[in-house]
Amino acid sequence: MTASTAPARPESEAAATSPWVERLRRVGRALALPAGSVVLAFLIGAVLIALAGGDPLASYEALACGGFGISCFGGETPALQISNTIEFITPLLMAGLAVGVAFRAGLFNIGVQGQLILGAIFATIVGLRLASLPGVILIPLLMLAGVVGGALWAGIVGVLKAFTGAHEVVTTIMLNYVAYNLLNYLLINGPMQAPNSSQISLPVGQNAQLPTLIPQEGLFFGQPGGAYHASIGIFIALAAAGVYAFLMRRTALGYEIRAVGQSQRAARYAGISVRRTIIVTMLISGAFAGLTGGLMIAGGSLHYLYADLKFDTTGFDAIAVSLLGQNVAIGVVLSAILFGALHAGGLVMQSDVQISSHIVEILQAVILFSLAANFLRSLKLRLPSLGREPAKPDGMEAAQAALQAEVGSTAAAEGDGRA
Amino acid sequence: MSTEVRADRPAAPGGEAPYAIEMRHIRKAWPGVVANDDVNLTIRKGEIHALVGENGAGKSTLMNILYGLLKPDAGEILINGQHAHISGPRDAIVRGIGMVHQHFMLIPVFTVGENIVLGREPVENGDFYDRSEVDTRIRALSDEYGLHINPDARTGDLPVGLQQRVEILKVLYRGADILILDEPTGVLTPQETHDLFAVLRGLVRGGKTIIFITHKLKEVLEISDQVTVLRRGKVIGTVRTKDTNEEEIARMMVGREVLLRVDKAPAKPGAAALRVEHLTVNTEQGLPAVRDVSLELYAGEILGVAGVEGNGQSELVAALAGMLKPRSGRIWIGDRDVTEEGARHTRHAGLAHIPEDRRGAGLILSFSIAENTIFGHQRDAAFALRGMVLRLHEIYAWARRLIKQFDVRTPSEETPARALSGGNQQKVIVAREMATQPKVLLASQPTRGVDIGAIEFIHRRIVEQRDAGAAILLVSAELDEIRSLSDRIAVMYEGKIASIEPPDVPEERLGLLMTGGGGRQTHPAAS
Amino acid sequence: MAILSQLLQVLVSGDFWQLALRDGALLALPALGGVLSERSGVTNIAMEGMMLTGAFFSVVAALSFHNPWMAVIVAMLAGGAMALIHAFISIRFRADQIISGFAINIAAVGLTTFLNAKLSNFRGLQQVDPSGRLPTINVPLLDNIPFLGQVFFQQNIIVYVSLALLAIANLVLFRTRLGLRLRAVGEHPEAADTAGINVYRLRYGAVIMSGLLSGLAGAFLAIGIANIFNDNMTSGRGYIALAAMIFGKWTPWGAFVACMIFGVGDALAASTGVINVPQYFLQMVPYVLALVVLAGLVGRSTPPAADGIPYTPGGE
Amino acid sequence: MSRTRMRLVALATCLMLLLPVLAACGGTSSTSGGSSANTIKVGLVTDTGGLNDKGFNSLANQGLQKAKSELGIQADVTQSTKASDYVPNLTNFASRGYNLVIAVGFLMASAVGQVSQQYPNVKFALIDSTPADAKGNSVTRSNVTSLLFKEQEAGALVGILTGMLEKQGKTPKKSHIVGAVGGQKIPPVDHYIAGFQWGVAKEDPSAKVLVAYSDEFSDPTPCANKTDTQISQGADVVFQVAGGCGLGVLTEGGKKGIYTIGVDTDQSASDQSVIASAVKRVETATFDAIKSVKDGSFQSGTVLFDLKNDGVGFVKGNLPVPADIQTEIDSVTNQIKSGAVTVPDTVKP
Repeated sequence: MTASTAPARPESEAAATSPWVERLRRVGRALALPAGSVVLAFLIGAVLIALAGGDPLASYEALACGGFGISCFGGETPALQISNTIEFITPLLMAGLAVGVAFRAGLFNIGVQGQLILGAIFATIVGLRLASLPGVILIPLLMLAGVVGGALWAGIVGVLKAFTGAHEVVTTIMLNYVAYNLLNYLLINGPMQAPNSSQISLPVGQNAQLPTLIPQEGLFFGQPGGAYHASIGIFIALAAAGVYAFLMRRTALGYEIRAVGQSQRAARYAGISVRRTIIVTMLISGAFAGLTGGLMIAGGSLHYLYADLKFDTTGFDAIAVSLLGQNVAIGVVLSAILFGALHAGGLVMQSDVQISSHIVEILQAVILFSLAANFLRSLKLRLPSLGREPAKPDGMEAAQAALQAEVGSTAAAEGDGRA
Repeated sequence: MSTEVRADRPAAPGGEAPYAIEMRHIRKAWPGVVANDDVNLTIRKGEIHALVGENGAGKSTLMNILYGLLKPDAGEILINGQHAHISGPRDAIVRGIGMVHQHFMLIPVFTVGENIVLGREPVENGDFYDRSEVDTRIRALSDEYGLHINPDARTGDLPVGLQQRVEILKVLYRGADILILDEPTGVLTPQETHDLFAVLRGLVRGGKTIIFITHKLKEVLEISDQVTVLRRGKVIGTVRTKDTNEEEIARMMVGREVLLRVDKAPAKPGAAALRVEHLTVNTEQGLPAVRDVSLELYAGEILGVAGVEGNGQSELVAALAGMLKPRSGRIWIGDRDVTEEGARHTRHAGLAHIPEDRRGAGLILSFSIAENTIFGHQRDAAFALRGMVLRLHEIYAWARRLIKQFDVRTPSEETPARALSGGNQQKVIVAREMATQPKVLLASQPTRGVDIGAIEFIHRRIVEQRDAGAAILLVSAELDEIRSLSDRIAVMYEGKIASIEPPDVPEERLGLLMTGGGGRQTHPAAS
Repeated sequence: MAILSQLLQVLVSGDFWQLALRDGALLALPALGGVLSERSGVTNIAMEGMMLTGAFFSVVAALSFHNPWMAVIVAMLAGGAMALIHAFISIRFRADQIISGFAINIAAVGLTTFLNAKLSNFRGLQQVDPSGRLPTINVPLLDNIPFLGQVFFQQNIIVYVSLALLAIANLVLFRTRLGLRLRAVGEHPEAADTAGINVYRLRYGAVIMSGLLSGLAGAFLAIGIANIFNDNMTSGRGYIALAAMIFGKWTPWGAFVACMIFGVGDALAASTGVINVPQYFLQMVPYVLALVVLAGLVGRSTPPAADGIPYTPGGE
Repeated sequence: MSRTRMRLVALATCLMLLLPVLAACGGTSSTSGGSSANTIKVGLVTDTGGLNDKGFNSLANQGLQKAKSELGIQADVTQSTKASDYVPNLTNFASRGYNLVIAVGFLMASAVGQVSQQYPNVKFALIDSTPADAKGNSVTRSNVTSLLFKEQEAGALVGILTGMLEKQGKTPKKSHIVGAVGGQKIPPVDHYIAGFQWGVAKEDPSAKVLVAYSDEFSDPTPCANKTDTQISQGADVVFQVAGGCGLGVLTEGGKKGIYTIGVDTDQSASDQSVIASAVKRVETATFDAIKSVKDGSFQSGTVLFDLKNDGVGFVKGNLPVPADIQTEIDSVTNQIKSGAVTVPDTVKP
């Protein structure tokens, strides 16, 4: 409507800038808000800690120590803290990508936890059954099994969505509960329960475990090598992020996924099969989730399947990771690092300064609020360049785009900035 | 009942104030754009005042300010000579202002009655919606103004003309004295337009004041008493309709001489490029839309499809483009039967398609222009290795070429399509669809909502394509566009082709054909 | 066959349906909250967090006031406060409502766990004594009807409240002026705005209602059923309610039907000792059933047209 | 405009990177470790139940806090929020030279097995289990003490009470049907239930014991629901063995007018229906373990807590125990203490 009064952006601005500057600026624009949100959240968190009777500076020192291995004054070994953080980042990153790929197609996958469990089950089965195979064969097989398990579980969602229109939020939540019960069945007096135990399976053998970054024998940074659990799983996850970026930016499939996420009608116009794309997207999302499960079994510190996996929050934290990272590979990597570090740091914070690690959850929430609400926009009056870019995940613009089409606004970008 | 509605409005100051509305020094700016720049507008009581200007001239912004939807940065508004602070539509309604929006403010899933009374609902027993009272009131209102409608019909099921009637009733129901109509005729047939004008004249006789926003100059001359022209957010001037003519208003709007006719040589039709036999298509909801249509489209000609919106044109185009599966019948492009091929392969067979819904289908607004220039071709070998990995270098080069050739005004090929004006967005689509040198081009509402400069440009390109040997199917709600571009005109009515006419067919005959051959178009809900 | 007769035996027992109805009614409250919020155009996935907050504060209040009604009010206010944050961020700041809702859920876990430890010195809040518990009401005479009496007339007071609220909400939503306006705001906020309806006020109201209802559900869970607060005790019920809302196509009764499927599921899970099926397969039944029903019978659920889209006056 | 934005981005990025570094710079003067070198440092790692679990995590913490005030040790706690936190949390304390690291819960068996091997100089106490090796088999480590409880003995005593009441027709419904609701199916839970079954059967062989597991320790509703079902099957005494979840058993039982039995600690204040509690003195065990480190008497291997050393026991609730029943309980207690009878620790189907 009114926005149709806004003509195209003046060309002078464009003519002067080279594509590199433009690209850099875009990266900067994308990063400025999340970074600002984090800073803001820490300020609010400091107030909370002070109110709870803690010392914010000491708390944040402990948090930074646990998270990044810096400012460690409690006798912690920085390298060990970094190793722990890497261990936490790995599944968060992997699962964050799973959520992200679905968001890109306009699908809200709340079912990563269930898909991850299926992946872990499949991976454990392969790890135990084929234990005699050498690592170079077994580990890829185990990961593949995880991928298959996760993709299978998410594929059900995709097929139901594509052919019956069943809403993915409902189906993923339902399948989560089915997965929890399947896990219980297998591990509690079930076929996968370890003979002399309960609630857990046998661990997968050495051959099925991912090589760790630091050798398991000997002393490193004053600590036994076995204490460092960070494995090459982080490289698998980072490689997955690379694949994700490549898929989204450089492939026709990624192009089609993004198109479907923005407008199904437009996708049909372009000859894209919406059904097929939804199914394929869910398969990819589930594959990432299943790989997360595989990484949790082959990497990490526990190499067995455990029933408490149903209370594990990785699949849900991943939603926050993906949202914070705005479903872009680099964003998901950065926010997984942040969330992994916050989690690891929270544990140290509690042990060092006795500030409940649950303050970390409040910090995470404030970061998300601040990002979503774009509080920094209020600074816009003073700093006109800040906060113009809508801080909105790619996949969720579809509805807005549709609305804008309806009301005939042509200058939505300006509109968002104005709003 | 209308007395009750009027009761809570401040009493009009009597006859001494000659102006219904005075807007003084209105300014409204967005970052980087001044939509209204020191605008003064004066509307006399009881007149029909036309507000004209190109898309983006600031007409809608001005009227949204008057209606309280937008806050001006500066300026003041007087209504009936009194200063009015309008901070929302509620204030505007209380002061007797009503607005019929270009994009209807109707809720498709609500009944006609619910839409009309929304915001002023009669209630019983506390807060319960009183349906029988609603029916009574609407009947009374319909009788008073001769606007008949069934209050219990589902609004989304009505044809556009009737939806507009609902909008007008909505405004009248609120007891408006000053009616703003934003581009009301864009979606109407000549007959419906004619009827609308009769209604408007009746309203003015009954003491109402009307502001009429349009870009159709003929209508301005036909209906208005005064004309105010806006250009780039500024008032260019206000003239009495009697003292002006089409050319002058056009010049004021655009700021230069405008060619109102399209120059083209006579068509040299070749072989049939598109053949359709006994095509029957349902809407996505499964309702019959196209019924047993057969036609041949020849290389080197433009076949215009005229018709009231909702008579199957959209579905015909969608079926031809492979977006909708026909229920029966066959479609050939050249010798190739593409009936079952789907959009992707139909495109490969040589078909290009400028869709009617630019933002909803033709573009992905968040995608860059470069990405949009391969939309639909994303798996073509030229842009994707083995149809999988995008060749970004080629895509960017391609985009830069199209931007240059089609004069798309954009900072760079990486700019998101969202940031472009409507005209430039449309140019991106036109560029993409024409650049493949299609055998068949479906152009659906190719100039809707774009400025005059872009319209001229797009018309010229369509004729160029024809002269280069493409077969063009042009669907448009603008009869002028159809008549000036087409070599033949097909009229669609209720899913069938009622007739195929020469381009110089009288407008009256077209109108007649569009409404079923003679009688007024009637809809069950209208009785 | 033995299994079938065991199942039959369970299905004809009043206890089973009493339990199913209780848990169904519990879920119906946040689901109804979600319906109201989304009908007004604000996506709400925060019922889990609002419910958890309500549960926590109901116990805190019940322990200090020894009065369930005070506790219910406090719980509703707490849920409402969380909802207000969601509303403020979604409406005033036009935030992405999924992010905001998700943040509410995370914040609720952190906040309640943190405060629980703080207030109880790491022992967990105490149990609520009977003076602070929500009573079960046996409706005189009617509770003696065989079977039906037990199912419908020997329930916690909140069950009756929940069913009444469902009926009222249905009436308000589809029969009253307020409901018409609420739906208008969720379908086409501009149309509502241009008709002089205050879009923001209705949206705030609806979102806050979802908080009040979820808070009430939290109170029901904490001081009506469990009589205690445990960390994270809602254990995903808010998400189940979300699923029920979508399943029920954003209508109160539709959502209730879905809630009853899950209520029956809870009752089935409780009957694991009676029916000779591996416990965990029995517990899968409601979820598989919901999947099948959703895919086979319900099909596509289309949200209100403007659900999740922040409204800016003037069409931007 | 663009330049302003660039500068801002740069500024924000620098701030982000600098914050921790600044924090580090600000505090380099402080020395690592505690000020007094000879203070005993004890770290406690909870399982995912957390400190508010009203069960063994909470009890262990109480023992730790008692040790802090009475023995003057440094006491630090970390809560695990996921199972994957166990090893990092244990390592965190072990790597910093804590004298004793306490792990709470059966599910941490393999985590303790792993970390204790890497840190042979750090002492570990594992509650409810023995450490497990990489293959999941139970192992002994020279630096680990396993604090195990003979829950079945406490379960047996509440079982005796229940059986006697049933036999004498003093239960609310005189139904000869009783129930037990477990949390997860893990050994410590099953020990209680096995003892309970044994006790009931000993006194009232005709009585039936219904057993159900909720698979939940925090949400009380499933436990309340299971109780409901058991009541509808005729149970008039229900034994909760499900921690925080099981509190739902007690209130549900109270609501339905049956008797209930508490677990781990005296839960008679939780509800009027609680007629007794089978207790397991995790706080004492924790305290003792800390004390043994403090006074140098720490011994690896397994420490068993049973009736004899008052590590488990029977606590009366809100029902006055008739003299004859009390006599029977006392006599069975003595028999168990003397080893004359052995209570089974596996649940009969």
